[in-house]
Amino acid sequence: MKKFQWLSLIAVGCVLMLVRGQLYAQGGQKYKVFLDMSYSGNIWQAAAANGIKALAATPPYDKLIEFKTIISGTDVQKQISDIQSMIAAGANAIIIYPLSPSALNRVIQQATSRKVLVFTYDSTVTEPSAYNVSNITARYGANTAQWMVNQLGGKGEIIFNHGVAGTAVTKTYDEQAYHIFHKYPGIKIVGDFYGNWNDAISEAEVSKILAAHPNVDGIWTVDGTYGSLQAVIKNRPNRLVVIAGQSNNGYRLMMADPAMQTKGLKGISSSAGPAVGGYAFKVMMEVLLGKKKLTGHNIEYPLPWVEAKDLKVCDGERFENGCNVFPEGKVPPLFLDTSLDPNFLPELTLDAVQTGNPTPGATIQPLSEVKYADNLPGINCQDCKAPSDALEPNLVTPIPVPQ
Amino acid sequence: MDNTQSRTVSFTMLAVRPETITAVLVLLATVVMMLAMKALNPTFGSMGQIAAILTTSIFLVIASYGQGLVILLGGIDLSIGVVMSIAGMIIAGLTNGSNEALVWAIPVTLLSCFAIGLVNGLGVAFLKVPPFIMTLAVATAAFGVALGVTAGSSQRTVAPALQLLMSAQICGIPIPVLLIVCFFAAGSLLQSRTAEGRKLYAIGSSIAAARIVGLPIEALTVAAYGVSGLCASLAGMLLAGYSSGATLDMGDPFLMPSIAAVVIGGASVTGGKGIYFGTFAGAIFLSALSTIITVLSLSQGWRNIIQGGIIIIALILQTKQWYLQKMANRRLTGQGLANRALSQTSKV
Amino acid sequence: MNQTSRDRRRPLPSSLFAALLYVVMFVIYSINAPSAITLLGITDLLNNTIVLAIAAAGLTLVILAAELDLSSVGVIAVSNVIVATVSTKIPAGPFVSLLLVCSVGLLVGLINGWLVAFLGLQSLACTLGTMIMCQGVALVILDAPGGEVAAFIMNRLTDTVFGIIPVAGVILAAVVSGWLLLRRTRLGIAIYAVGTDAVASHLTGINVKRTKLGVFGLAGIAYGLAGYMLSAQTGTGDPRVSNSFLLYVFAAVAIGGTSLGGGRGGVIGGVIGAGILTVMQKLLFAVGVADFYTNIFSGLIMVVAILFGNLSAILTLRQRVPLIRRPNREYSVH
Amino acid sequence: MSSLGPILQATNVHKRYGATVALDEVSFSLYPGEVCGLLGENGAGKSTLVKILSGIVVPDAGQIVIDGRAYRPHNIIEARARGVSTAFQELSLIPTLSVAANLFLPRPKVNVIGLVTMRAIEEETETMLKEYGVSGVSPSTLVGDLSLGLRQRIEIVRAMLCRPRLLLLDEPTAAIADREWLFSLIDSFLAGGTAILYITHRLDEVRRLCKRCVILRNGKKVLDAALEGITDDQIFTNMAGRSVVEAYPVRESNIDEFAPPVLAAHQLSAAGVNDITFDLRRGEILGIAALEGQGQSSLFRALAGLERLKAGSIEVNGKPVRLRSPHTARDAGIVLVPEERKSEGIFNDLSTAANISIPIINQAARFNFIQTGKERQIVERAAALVDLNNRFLRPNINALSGGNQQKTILARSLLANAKCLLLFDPTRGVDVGTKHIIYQVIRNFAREGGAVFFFSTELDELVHLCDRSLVMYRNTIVAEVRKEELTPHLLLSLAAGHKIDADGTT
Repeated sequence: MKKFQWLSLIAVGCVLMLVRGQLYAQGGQKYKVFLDMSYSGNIWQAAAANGIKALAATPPYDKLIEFKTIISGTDVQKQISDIQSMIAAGANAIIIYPLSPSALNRVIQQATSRKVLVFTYDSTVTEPSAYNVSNITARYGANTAQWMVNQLGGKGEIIFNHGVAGTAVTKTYDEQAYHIFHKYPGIKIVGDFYGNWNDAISEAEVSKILAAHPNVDGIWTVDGTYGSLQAVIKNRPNRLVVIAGQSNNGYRLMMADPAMQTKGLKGISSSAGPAVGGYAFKVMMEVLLGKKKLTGHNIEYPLPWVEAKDLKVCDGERFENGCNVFPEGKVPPLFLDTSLDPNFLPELTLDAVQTGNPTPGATIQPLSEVKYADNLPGINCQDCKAPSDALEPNLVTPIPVPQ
Repeated sequence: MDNTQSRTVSFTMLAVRPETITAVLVLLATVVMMLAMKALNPTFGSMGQIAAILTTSIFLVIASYGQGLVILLGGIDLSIGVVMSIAGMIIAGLTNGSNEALVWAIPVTLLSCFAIGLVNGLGVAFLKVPPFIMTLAVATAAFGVALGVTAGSSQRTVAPALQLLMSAQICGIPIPVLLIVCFFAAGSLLQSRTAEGRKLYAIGSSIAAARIVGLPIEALTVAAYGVSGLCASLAGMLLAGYSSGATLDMGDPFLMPSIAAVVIGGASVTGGKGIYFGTFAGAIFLSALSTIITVLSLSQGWRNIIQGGIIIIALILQTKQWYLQKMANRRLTGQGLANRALSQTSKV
Repeated sequence: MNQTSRDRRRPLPSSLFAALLYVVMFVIYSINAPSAITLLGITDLLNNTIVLAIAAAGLTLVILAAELDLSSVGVIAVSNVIVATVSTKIPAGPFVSLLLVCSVGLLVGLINGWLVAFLGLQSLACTLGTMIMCQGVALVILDAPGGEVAAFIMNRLTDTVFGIIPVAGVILAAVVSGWLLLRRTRLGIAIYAVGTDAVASHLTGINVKRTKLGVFGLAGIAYGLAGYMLSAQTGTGDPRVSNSFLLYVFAAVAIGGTSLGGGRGGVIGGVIGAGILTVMQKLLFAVGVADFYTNIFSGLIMVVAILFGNLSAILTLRQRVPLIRRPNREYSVH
Repeated sequence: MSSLGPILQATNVHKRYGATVALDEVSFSLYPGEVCGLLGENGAGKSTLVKILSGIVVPDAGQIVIDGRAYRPHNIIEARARGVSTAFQELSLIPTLSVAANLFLPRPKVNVIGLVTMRAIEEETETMLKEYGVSGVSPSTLVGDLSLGLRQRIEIVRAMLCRPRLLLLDEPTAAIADREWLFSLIDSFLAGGTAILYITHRLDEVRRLCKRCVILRNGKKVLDAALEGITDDQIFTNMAGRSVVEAYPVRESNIDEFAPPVLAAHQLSAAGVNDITFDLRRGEILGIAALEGQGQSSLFRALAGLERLKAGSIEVNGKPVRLRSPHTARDAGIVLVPEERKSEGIFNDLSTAANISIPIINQAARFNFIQTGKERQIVERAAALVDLNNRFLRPNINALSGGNQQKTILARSLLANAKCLLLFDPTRGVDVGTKHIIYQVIRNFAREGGAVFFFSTELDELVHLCDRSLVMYRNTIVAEVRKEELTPHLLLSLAAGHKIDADGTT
């Protein structure tokens, strides 16, 4: 008895799938564009993907392309398999958040050799036939570390919040930051942990370290900045820290808060912004539509760099006339303000990056010239040389080592 | 009539349940570990740090209770991580920064996660899908749904009261610590002192016998998974309050530890054994361990190696303790030696 | 252990039902994606399947002996980084690194086996420990994705022989036939015996401890191989193999009809299970399921697959002698 | 036979577990071609001795000599190499392996490349089974699909296969009803000069087979003598350390003829049984006689609500009931004492007390919280009914002997205010003392108006305890024998399927 129910259930399922399949097959003569995102479910990935989705649905793109999102999770193999499927499905362009700088090279070659346009955002691949759009080359590690050193006057105890162990990004930034910090004998790294770009973990770990090292003066983070700062505020409300990190709205508000500043909070809001996804997508579309010719395959998305003095609260749905942080309660504290980018992505509003819906009335604006990025061997190219000063800051001027 | 009457029988070891011994040993191990750390690094182990360890252990302490109940039935719940995340998303989404909303938001969150648990339970109890697959599948699907609804990250703020709850103190004691104490008391009472708890042990011990005795196997199975869902959602809400924001991946780091805590606490994955005190000890042990790992300034690789090593050592100590306990049981009576000798040879 | 018998009242091998399901899924897939039945399509599919399949094959052995093993992910990570660091540096790299990963896998397996069989630890917990340690080792060897895998491994193993048979297919065939042999050896029979009833096995004179040790060892080797094949796929080293992979290895075994309580099932089932999970991705993509719907359907398909496998049991339980059911296994994680 | 040297000579064999002395300086010898009975209550050390001889347990002290050479095996293989093989009480067969595979474990024949050739060993099995008179078993069936009795036969055959010098049979007839099969095998074996150590609880078997018997008590050898010249009473006294007469309790049946039957089945059919009709009245003890695998266990499971009915109906107190689950059966007052004590009877991880109180635990709880005191009262009252010493209530049940475990299960059944007990071979593998108690429990239960449905592999029990006995053959009831006509011989011949003229059968 039961078995028949099951069989019928399965049968029904199959039929449904077949039907769906047919529908899909009659896609029409648009460009097939795929977004292959990595493990969804964290704020950064969600915001980036939403930005891309919104742009894909914004005129004129909505008429030009047939857009599909695939979630490959954390499993490189699945990503490879998915990209193969996309090629098989006749993709014209694929925009990827790559899970590994080199594991995808083979399948990307398969794609590009079939004239499929392949772009990556934020993370990069070493495959030269793909285009990397990222600010991994913008020396986040060196610049923020140097900035902190300057704020600390070259001495103090700091906590070092790594990203995710075993990723290229973390390795690159760590190298740079360590390079700077070690220049200054006054700087002591009293605790370091892998916060996995996660605010909950960061908060937990920081409060544990604080308990052992009550006099910490600074925290260096890549992400999980808000959590790290929360830990300090909870454990040491009256003595805050110099901190470098992400662009969470709550974090920016605290940076701007005079009361906090008087308690010693000095913050820099930088790191990789989800807007890089949307930017990469627009570049890809312009190339796809023949509006742009690219001479290099590594494009740099400018590193966000916002200090307390630059902060200006917005009253609207978007970042206009220089405002760059939303008032409290409008967005959750963990919201990443760098999901929006008034210069490159005027099409996007708050709603767009939160829901992935296009902004009513908006149309795609053309991009200015792209900035090509440095080479970083093993990150965005294989047999290449990094610039000699790859570990040095290029946004802040170092203070002399105190005697 | 019993030929063993003549024998001297020692009850001393039986006064305490063997699981209790395990739990105590695990707690001891935790203390030893901390002291050793303190010896290496004097700044370690301040009151504040211990408070911090306890505070951050609350999520595991609560989540692993449900896991413990399920494992008691010889099952396993792989949906805990996802459910925690979902709970966080829901509570954030519903309260959206207002404390008033908590009044109804909390029940709603608990209910919806309870529902996920029920689905697990129904699949296991009635469709006879192995718990491993059922819970994995439900987790995958539920994650998908949540993703669809929330687009990955909650766009709302968690109610301030919830955040306060996780940060405030009452006369110097962090509220989470108090919560842990209450939860522990309630949890162990429910598991070890109630009739239904007793039935769970019976079912976990032998389903065949339980069926013949006429215990409500299916109902209790479903209930156990439901409770597991409840615990996960509670932990998830607290986690959201703690990190003042919710993401769909914030629960993942707690899945494996929740299982490890139960097993380190002396439960058997085949069911029928284990008390919450053990699981509790296991949870504390693990979060203390993670702190120690943090304090050691090492590359993540070495941290993992040490962490894994310590877990294994803890387990070895535990089995040694089981061995002691076996001897005690033997001392009780010479009877059943045969199956004992056998079970030993086969177990080891 | 159907192969020891040609008896009619025996439940059909549930791997058979899994195979049936696989065929159904593949047909739907190929209807929607014509490229599926091209050589390239098949090669790709097999290449995607093989890592999971080999890992599942290893795990199946352990589960047949009524134990659990989480270390697969760790071993795969270690052997992946080993291949990525060694295979190009030394003469005959591909072969040396193959030996290396197999022996590393064997070593880890033996450690697991020793902990479980001789120290009596619960396999679930202590293999969790070894898994974490292995992941650590992988990170120590390679602290970020990188290194390179010998071109020979990358190209040969993912290619076809004589341009007709995918190498991955050949390797899978090798694994399966290896199992068909093992199944007929004394060890093979002992595995089933131990998995079914360790006490009775001991009474019959089977060396339970050594059997378990052997099982974990073999499983370790399989994981090592899986890591080797993964390197062939990715052509690089990556110390992070996600835990989601681990759960899928278990799912593959269960979907293949191997009872997680031990004693029933077989490696072939595990391989098919892996196939189902892999073709599932392709299928969902091909029929246009995208975005978060993929997760929802994956969950659904997993359950359906299990129920489908259960058919064999349901169909045959009726006429089986009721006393022989082993009910206390019904809910066990094993 | 003493003219020949002994095959086995054990001197001062000593084994202790923790503080418990399992075997205390036991010495004895076995001679070629003799069957020596090994008697003793559970826990007397019989099993330990068997395990030492078969190489599972290594003794702490003492030496054993076989054929003049020291004998100290560390596993079954070594033991077998010295010509010692064992048929274990807790059968050592693997349910998921075929009969053939089981017969040749642990080292089935392999071909040149180390592969086990199934077909070959199955053919060999075929002939073996014929040779040993085991019929109706295909070599390729899974042992799990066989009835308990058949499994026990396979176990015995396997022990005999390797033509041992010394054969250990531990409770070989526990599940076998027609014992002549075994006895004839043994006789044929003795011709070959093998020595057999025969462990049993059944005195008649000892009398039938053995010239000599060794009796253990509390790990000590208390008697080692030729059987003629020893009275049963002496034997029991030696076993129990006190005088027990294995007298069945005399009882005048007090069947309530007027009340509607407590349990009645009409043309009941389910998996493994068909067309069963009977009724069972208050105060009645209704026996079931059957050889193994005649459907009796299916019948019991059906009555206990464990099997779905295909046809027919069940009435309780005259009202038709649908027994969907054991739960509903219990509510109707029907309680099963199951066949497989280990897997279906006891809760391994629970204390004895918890094992007893589990079905009615809610009565001992207020607001669902168990009140220890109340539970203890209930449990101790029940324990008293089956004369289970309170000492055993606290420890884990698997520390108890089979006998005490069986008492526990009975106590549990009585607690669940049963109107009708389904007893499936309750005295299997249970020592004399316990048997005696179980008989009393049954009698008392019936006297107080309960009804008992009682299957036993020991026909004597049926003859002495029952008011009537049904006989099952080929999954259905073939005869009903009234108390006056009950004799073991009649029951056996009916159970074996012989049509009996007029007398007794209806």
